[in-house]
Amino acid sequence: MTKADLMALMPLIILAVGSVLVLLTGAVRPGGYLYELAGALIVASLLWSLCLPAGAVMPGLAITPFARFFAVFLDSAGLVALLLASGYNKRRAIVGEEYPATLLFALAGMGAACAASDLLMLFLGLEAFTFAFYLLVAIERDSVRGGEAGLKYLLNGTLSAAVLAMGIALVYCSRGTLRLPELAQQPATLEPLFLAGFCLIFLGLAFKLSLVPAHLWTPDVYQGAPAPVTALLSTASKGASAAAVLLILPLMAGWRGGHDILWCLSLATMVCGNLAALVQTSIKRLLAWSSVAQMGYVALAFVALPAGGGRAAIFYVVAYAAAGLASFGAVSVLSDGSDRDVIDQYRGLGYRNPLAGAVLTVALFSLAGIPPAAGFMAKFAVFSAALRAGEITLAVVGVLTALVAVFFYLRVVVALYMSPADGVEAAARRLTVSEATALAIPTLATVVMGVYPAPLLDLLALILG
Amino acid sequence: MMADLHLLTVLVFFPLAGCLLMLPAWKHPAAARPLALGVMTGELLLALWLYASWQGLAALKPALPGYLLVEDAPWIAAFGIRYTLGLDGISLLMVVLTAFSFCVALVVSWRSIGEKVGLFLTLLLAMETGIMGVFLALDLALFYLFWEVMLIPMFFLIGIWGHGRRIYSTVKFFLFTMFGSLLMLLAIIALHLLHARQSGVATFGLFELIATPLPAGTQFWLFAAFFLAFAIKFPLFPLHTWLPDAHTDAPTAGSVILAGLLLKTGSYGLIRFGYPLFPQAAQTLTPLIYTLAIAGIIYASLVAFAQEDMKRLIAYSSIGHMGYVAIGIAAWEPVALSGSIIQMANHGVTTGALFAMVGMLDERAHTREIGAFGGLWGKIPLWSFFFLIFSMASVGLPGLNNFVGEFLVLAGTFTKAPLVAGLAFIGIVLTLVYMVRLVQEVVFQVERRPLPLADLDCREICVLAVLALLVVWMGVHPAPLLNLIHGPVQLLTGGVP
Amino acid sequence: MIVPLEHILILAGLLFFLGMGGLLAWRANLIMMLVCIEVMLNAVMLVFVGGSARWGSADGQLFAIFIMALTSAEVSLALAMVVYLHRRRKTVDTDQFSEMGG
Amino acid sequence: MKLYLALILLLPLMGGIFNALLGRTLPRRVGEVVACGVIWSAFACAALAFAGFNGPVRVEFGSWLAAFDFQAPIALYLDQLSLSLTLMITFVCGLIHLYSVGYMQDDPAHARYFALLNIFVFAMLMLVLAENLPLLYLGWEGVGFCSYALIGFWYTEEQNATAGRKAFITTRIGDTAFGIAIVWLYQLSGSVSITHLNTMGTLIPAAVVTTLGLLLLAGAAGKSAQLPLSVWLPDAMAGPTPVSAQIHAATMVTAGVYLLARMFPLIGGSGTVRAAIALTGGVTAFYAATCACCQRDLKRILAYSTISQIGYMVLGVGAGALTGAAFHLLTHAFFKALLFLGAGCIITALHHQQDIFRMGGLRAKLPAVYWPFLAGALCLAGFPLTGGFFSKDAILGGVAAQGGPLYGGLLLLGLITALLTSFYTFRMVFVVFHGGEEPHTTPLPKIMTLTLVPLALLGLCGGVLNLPSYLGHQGILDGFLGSIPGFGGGEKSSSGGEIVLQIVAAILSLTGLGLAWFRYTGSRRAEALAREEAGLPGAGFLLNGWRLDNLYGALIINPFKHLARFFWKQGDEAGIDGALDGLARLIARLGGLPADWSTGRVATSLFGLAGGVCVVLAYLVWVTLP
Repeated sequence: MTKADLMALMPLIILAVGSVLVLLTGAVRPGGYLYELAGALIVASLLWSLCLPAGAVMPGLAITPFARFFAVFLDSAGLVALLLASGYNKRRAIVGEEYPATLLFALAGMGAACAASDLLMLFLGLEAFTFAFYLLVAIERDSVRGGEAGLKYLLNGTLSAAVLAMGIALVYCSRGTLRLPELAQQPATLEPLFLAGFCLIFLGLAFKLSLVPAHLWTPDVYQGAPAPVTALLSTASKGASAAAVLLILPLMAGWRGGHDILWCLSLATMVCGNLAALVQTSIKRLLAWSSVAQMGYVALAFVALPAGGGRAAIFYVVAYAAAGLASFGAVSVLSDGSDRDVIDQYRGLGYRNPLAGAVLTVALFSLAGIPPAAGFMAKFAVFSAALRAGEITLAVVGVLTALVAVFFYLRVVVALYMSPADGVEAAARRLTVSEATALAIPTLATVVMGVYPAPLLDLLALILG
Repeated sequence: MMADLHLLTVLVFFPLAGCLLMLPAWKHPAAARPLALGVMTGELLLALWLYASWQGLAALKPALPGYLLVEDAPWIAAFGIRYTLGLDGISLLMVVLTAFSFCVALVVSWRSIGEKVGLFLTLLLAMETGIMGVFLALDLALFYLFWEVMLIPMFFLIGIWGHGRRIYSTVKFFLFTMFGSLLMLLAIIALHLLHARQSGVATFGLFELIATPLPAGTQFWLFAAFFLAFAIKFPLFPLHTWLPDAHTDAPTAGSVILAGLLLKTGSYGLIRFGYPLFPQAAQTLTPLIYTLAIAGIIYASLVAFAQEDMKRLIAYSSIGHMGYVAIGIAAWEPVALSGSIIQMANHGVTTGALFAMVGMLDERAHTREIGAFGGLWGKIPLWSFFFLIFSMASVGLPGLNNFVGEFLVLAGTFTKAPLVAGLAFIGIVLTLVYMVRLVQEVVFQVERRPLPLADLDCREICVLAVLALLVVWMGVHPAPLLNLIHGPVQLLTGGVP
Repeated sequence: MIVPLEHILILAGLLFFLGMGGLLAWRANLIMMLVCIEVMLNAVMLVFVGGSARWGSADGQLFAIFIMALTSAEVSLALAMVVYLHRRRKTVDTDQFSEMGG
Repeated sequence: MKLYLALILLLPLMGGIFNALLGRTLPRRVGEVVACGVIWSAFACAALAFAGFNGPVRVEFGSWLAAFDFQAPIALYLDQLSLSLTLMITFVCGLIHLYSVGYMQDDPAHARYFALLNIFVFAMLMLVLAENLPLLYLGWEGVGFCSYALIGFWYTEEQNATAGRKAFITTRIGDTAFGIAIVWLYQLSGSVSITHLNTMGTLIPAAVVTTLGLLLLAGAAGKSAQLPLSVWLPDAMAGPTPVSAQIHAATMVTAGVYLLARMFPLIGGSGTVRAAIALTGGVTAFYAATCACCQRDLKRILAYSTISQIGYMVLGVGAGALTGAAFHLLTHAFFKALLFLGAGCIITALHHQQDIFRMGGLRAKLPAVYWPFLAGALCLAGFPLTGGFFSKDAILGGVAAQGGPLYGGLLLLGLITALLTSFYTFRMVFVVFHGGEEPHTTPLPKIMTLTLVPLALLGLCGGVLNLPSYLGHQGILDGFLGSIPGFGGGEKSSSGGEIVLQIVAAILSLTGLGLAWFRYTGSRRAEALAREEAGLPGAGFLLNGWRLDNLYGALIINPFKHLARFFWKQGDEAGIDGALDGLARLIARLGGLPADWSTGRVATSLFGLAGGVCVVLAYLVWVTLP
C-alpha cells in the first residue's frame, strides 16, 4: 500500500480512527467537547475528499470519483445529523461518547461500502454501518420504542446480512472471485448458481434500501429511533446502499430476469409506500412510508439503468437525502421534551416556530416533487430516464402514486399552517445556532438543486464516466 | 436596444424580488401593504410601457417571427432545458392583465385581510412571478415549472385565508391541477425524447418541438395528456367541480386571481402549446372539445341558476364564459381565435370585478347568500350601480366588453361549425337568465334581511371605476387589443404576418 | 477434492433454509432466533470454504473468518439487547415487542 | 351631415351619462332640463339633417369590431326610412320627456329615470341608423336593457322587477335568433354591412334565405311582441306610463318591423318568409284584439292594442306593403303615444287607479284629457279620415293586392280585427269617460295635458303624410320612401278596389263604435259592467291572453327550474363530486392494506424478507429450468 493510496484513503481513515479517538477522549474526559471533536473530524474528512483529487486502486478498495462523491455526500449528511443530535441528545439526556463515536464509525463503514471494489469490502462496509445503526437506533436507553426498534432492526439486519453473505458465497462459488471488475465480465451464459447468488445479494441490499417486500422494518425503526438517528438512517444509509446497488448491478447487465425482478420491486414499492403513508397518523411513520415510496422511484431509476438511470438514481438519492434530513431534522427540532409525533400535534406550528415550519414545508414539497424544490428535478430525471428506457407503465404508475403522495404531504402542511392549534401552546423555544444551521443546509441544498441542478448533473455525468 | 435589458426576466422576477421587501415589514401591515402595492404598480407600469411600445418592438424584428421580445439562455444542459422567454401580442395582453389583476386583488383585500398580512403579500407576489412565467415561457420544461409554482401560493391563499370548507377546497384544487399536470409532464418528456431520437437534439424549446413529425397515435396520446391538464384549468365540463369550491371558499383576492388569471393559463396553454404542437391530434379531438364546451356552457348556466351563494353563482358563470373561449380555440380560425383571446381578457376583468364586488358585500354583510339581500339599490346605490354594469357586461350586452369576445368567437366558429355556434347562442340566453335573477334578487325587490350595509368607500370606488371604464373601453373600442393580437393569431392559424 | 461441491451446496442450502425456517418459527424465543441466524451464517461459511476449495483461492476462507468476527460482534450486541429487553418486559418473546405497527 | 348624425346620437348619450353620474347630486330641475334639452336638440339636428338630405349617405366614425375579415365599424346609414324614423323618434320622445317632467315630479329617483330614458333614445337611434348588423344589434340590445330597467323602475314591487326580467329574457330569446342570423350572414357573404347584404339576395340559395328570414322574423317577433313571444308586453305595463308610451308603444316595439323592412330586399325574395311574416302579423293582430276586448286594466288594453297594431305592420311587411307598414308605424307612434300619455293623465288623476270599471264620467272632469284621448281612440279604431284609417287601409290594401287564399284569409282576419279594434277602443273610451258616477280627481300638471295636443293633431292629420293615390297625386311617403330598395315593391291594388276596401273598413269601424255605444253607454252600461265583473264565458281565457303564460310556465319555466336544481344536486354534487370522493375513500381503504401488513411484530417483517428470498429463488428456478 503506497503513500498515495494512504492519502486517497485518508477520508475513510480519518473517520475510522476518529471514532476510536472520540471513544478514548470520552473515556479520558467525559462530557468533553465530543460533538465538536466529531464534527471537526467529519469536516476534515469532507474537506479532504473535496480537495484532494487523488484516485487510487488497491485490493478491495478503489477511490474513484464515484467513491469520493459519495464520501462528500455521506460526510455532509453525517455533519447535519451530528448538528441535529448535539441539541437533541442534550434535551433527551443521551449522554456519553458512544453516539458521536458510533456515528463516525457508521460514516466510515458507508464510505468503505461506496469505495468497495470487491464483494468482501462491500459486505464489510455495509455490515459495519448497519452494525453501527443497531447501536444508534437503540441508544435512547429509557425509551420503550427505542428498544423495540433496535430489536427489529437487529433481527432484520442480521437476517439480511445472512442472505447477503449467502449470495456473495454463491457468486464466489460459481466464479471463484470476489472482485467486482472481474465479475462484471460475463460469460455467454450466466450459470444458475451465479444468478441465485446475485439475487440473494440484491435482496440483502433491498433490505437496506427498504424495498418491498423487505420494507416492513422501516416504519417501526424510523418511529422508534431518535429523530436525528432516523435522519441519518433514512438518508446516508440509503445513499450508501444505493451506491452499493449501483456497484453490483453491472454483474447482471443484460440479464432479462434481473430487469423483471427490479421492475416488480419498484412497482410494489412505489404503490405500497405511497398508499400506506395515506393512513398514517404519526408523522415519523408517514415520513418512513414515504421514504419507502421514494426508494421505489430510485428502483425505477435502476430499472432504467441502461438509459442513463444511474445519474437519475444518484440525483434522486441526493435530492431525497436533502429533503429527508430537512424533514426529520425539523421533526427532531419540533419534538422537544414531549415526543411530538402525531400529526395533529403540528397544528399551527408553522406560525409558532416559523423556521422549522418553513423547512418542513419545503422538504415536504420536495418529497412531493413539486417545483421549485429539488424533488421535482429528481422526479423529472427519473421519469425521463424511465421513458427513455421505454418503461411507460412504471412511469405512469409512478406519476399516479406521486399524485397520491401529494395528498398526504399536504396533510402535514395543512396541519402546520391551516388548522388552528387546539388550546394555547407555549411559544416554541428559540432554535440554537447548530439546529438552525442543521436545518438551513439541507433546505438550501433542496432549493438550489431544484432551481439550478445543472452543476450536480454534470458532475454525476462525470463520475459515472 | 431593449432586448439587452432582459425586460422579460425583470418582468418575471421583479415581484419575487419584491418578496424580499416584505421581510423587514413582516410585522407591520401598515408598511407592508403600500410596499407590495408599489411593487405591483411598478410591474403594471412596466407591462403598460411594453404595451405602449409594442409596435416599436415589432419593428425591431427579434429572433422569433411574430415575437416582440425573446430571451434565451442555457439552464440545465444535462436535460436540454433552456431558459427561454418570449413575448408576443398574446402574452403581452395576458401580462398586462396579470399585472393589473394583481393590483386589483391587492387593493380589494386591503382591509379584509387582517392577520398574517406579510405572508399574504409575499404569497401574492410569488404567485405573480409564477403566472408571469407561465405567460412568457417558451421552453416546455420552464413552462411546466412555472405552471406548478403558481399553484403553491394559491394553495396557501385559499387554505389560510379562505372561508367555509377551505381546506377541502384547496386540497381539491391542488390535486385536480396536479393530476392533469403530472400527466402533461410525462407527455412533455416523451415529446422531448421523441424529438431527440429523431433529430439527435435534446431540447424542450417550443419551436424546435413543433417541427417534430409524430405518428398519429403518439400525437393523439400526447395531446390528450396536454389537453387534460389544460381542460382541468379551463375548466371544461365535467372536470370543473374544483372551481366552484375553490372560488367560493377563497378570499376575495384569491377568487379574483383564480377567475382572472389561473383559468386563463389553461386556455393560454392550449393556444400556445396544445394546438401548435399537435395539430392533427387537435383536429381529431376538436369535436370532443366542442361537445364538452357546449355541454359546459349549458350545464353550468343551468346550475348557476340554481345557486344560492353569490360567489358560487359567479363561479359557475365563469365556467360558462370559458366555454366560449374553448369553442373559439377549437374552431382554430382567425376571427374565433381572436375572439377567444379577447374573451380571456374580458372575462378576467368582468368576473374579477364581480368577485371583488361580492367580496366587498361579504365584508359588510358577512354573508353571500342571495336570499339574505334584496333592494340594495335603495341602500347602497353605488355598489348596485357598479354591480349592474358588471353583470350586464357578463351577460354580453353589446357596448360592454364580453360582447366583443363572444360575438367574434361565435362569428368565427359559425364559419367552421354552424351547429356549435348556434347551440352556443342558447348559452347567451341562459347566461342572461341566471344573471338577471341574481341582479333582481340582490339589487332590486325589497330588503329581505336588515343588514348594516355601508356604501362603497373611496378606495373601492376607485378600483371599480377603473374596472368599469375598462369594461366600457374594451367594449366600445377593442381595436387596439385586436391589432395587438392580430399578428400572433395570424401566425398561429397558419397565415404569414 | 474429496467431497463434490454439489454436496456441500446441498448441505449448506439445507442448513440455510433450516436456519431461516427456525428464525421464523421460533419467534417466541429471541435466543433461539439468534441461534438460527448463527446456523444460517454457518451455512454461508460452509459455502465459502467449499468455494475456496473448488477454486483453490483463499478469498473464501478469508471471508469466512470475517463472518466469524461479524457474528461474534453481532451476538454480543444481540445478547446485550436480550438482557436489556428482558429487564424491560420480563420476556424474550419477540411478539411481545409489537407496540408500533400499522 | 356627419356632424348632425354624430350629434343626434351623442346628445342623448351624453345626457344619459350626465344624469347617471351627476343627476343625484344636482338639483332635479337641472337634470330635467338636460334630459329634455338633449332630446330636442337631437330633434333639431334631425330636422337639419332632413333639410340637408339629398339621397342616402353612409358615414363611418371609427372601427369597432375589426378582426381579420370580420369588419363591423361604427358606421351609420341615413336613408329615407331611417331619417323619417329618426324624426319621429326624437319628436315623440321629446314630447314624452316633457310629459315625464310632470309625471315624475314627485318621484325621488328622477335621475335614474331620465338617464335611462335618454340612453334608451340613444340606443333606439343607433338601432335605426346603424349601417351594419352588429351595430344594429347593439342598439337592439341597448333598448332591451333600458326597457328592462324601466319596466322594473319601481323595483321594490316584486312583480315589476319580474315583469322587467320577463321582458328582457323573452326579447333575448328572439335576439338570439337574430344573432345567429347575423353570424350566418357573415359566414355567407363575409360582410355584415346592411347595404351590402341587401344586394346579396340573389346570390344566396333560396332555402338559406328562407331560414335566415325565419330567424330574423323570430328576432322581430321578440322585440315587437308578436306571437309566440308576445307575452312580455302586457306585463311590461308595470313600468311608469311615459315609459310604456315611449318604449312599449311608439318606438322600441316597432323595431322588429323596422328590422324586417330593412332586410326586406334580402329576405323578401322568399315567398315562404313573406307568408310566414304575414301570417305571424295577421294572427297576432287578431289574437291581441280578442284579448283587448276583455281587459279591465286601462294600460293592458292599450298594451294588447299595441300588439295588435304592430301585428298589422308586420302583416303589411309580409304583404310587401312596406310603405304602408312604415306609414302605419308613424301614425301608430303618434296616436298610441297619445293614448298612453292620456291614460297616464287619467291614472294620475285617479291616484293610480287603473281598473276601468272603477272609472267613469271623466269627460266633464278632465276635458283636457278627454278630447285628445278621443282623437287617439278614433285613430286607433281607424275612424274614417283619421291617420290610423289611412295607414291601416294602406296595409290592408297591400294584403288584398297580394291575392291568393292565404292573403285572402289574412285580409278577412284583418278586417275582423279592425272591427274588434274599434269595439274595444270605444269600450274603453265610453267606460272611462262616459256615464258612471264622477269620482274625485287630483289636478294634473299643465305640461302633461299640453303635450297631448300636438300628438292628437298629428294623429288625426297623419293621413296627409300618405293620401291614397286615387286622390290624384302620389302620397308623400310613397314618393319619399319609394326609392329605397324593396319599398317600391308590393303590387299596387287598383284604386277602385282600394276605395271599396276603405268603405268596408269605415263601415266596420263605425259598427264597432256602434256596438260599444250600444253596450256601454246610458242605462245598459251598469249591467254590462256587472256581467263582465261576474265573468263572461271564456272571458278568463281572453283576459289572460289565451293563457300563454301558463302554457310557457308548464312547458319551459318549471322544467328549467327543476332541471337546474337536478343538475346541481344530482349532477355536480352527487354525481361528479360523489364519484371523486368515493374514489378518494377507495384509495384510502387500499392504503389500509399495506399498512395492515406491517403488524409491528418482528416475525412479520422477517417473513417479508424470507418470503422475498423464496419467491425470487422460485422465479429463478422457473426461468433457468428448461
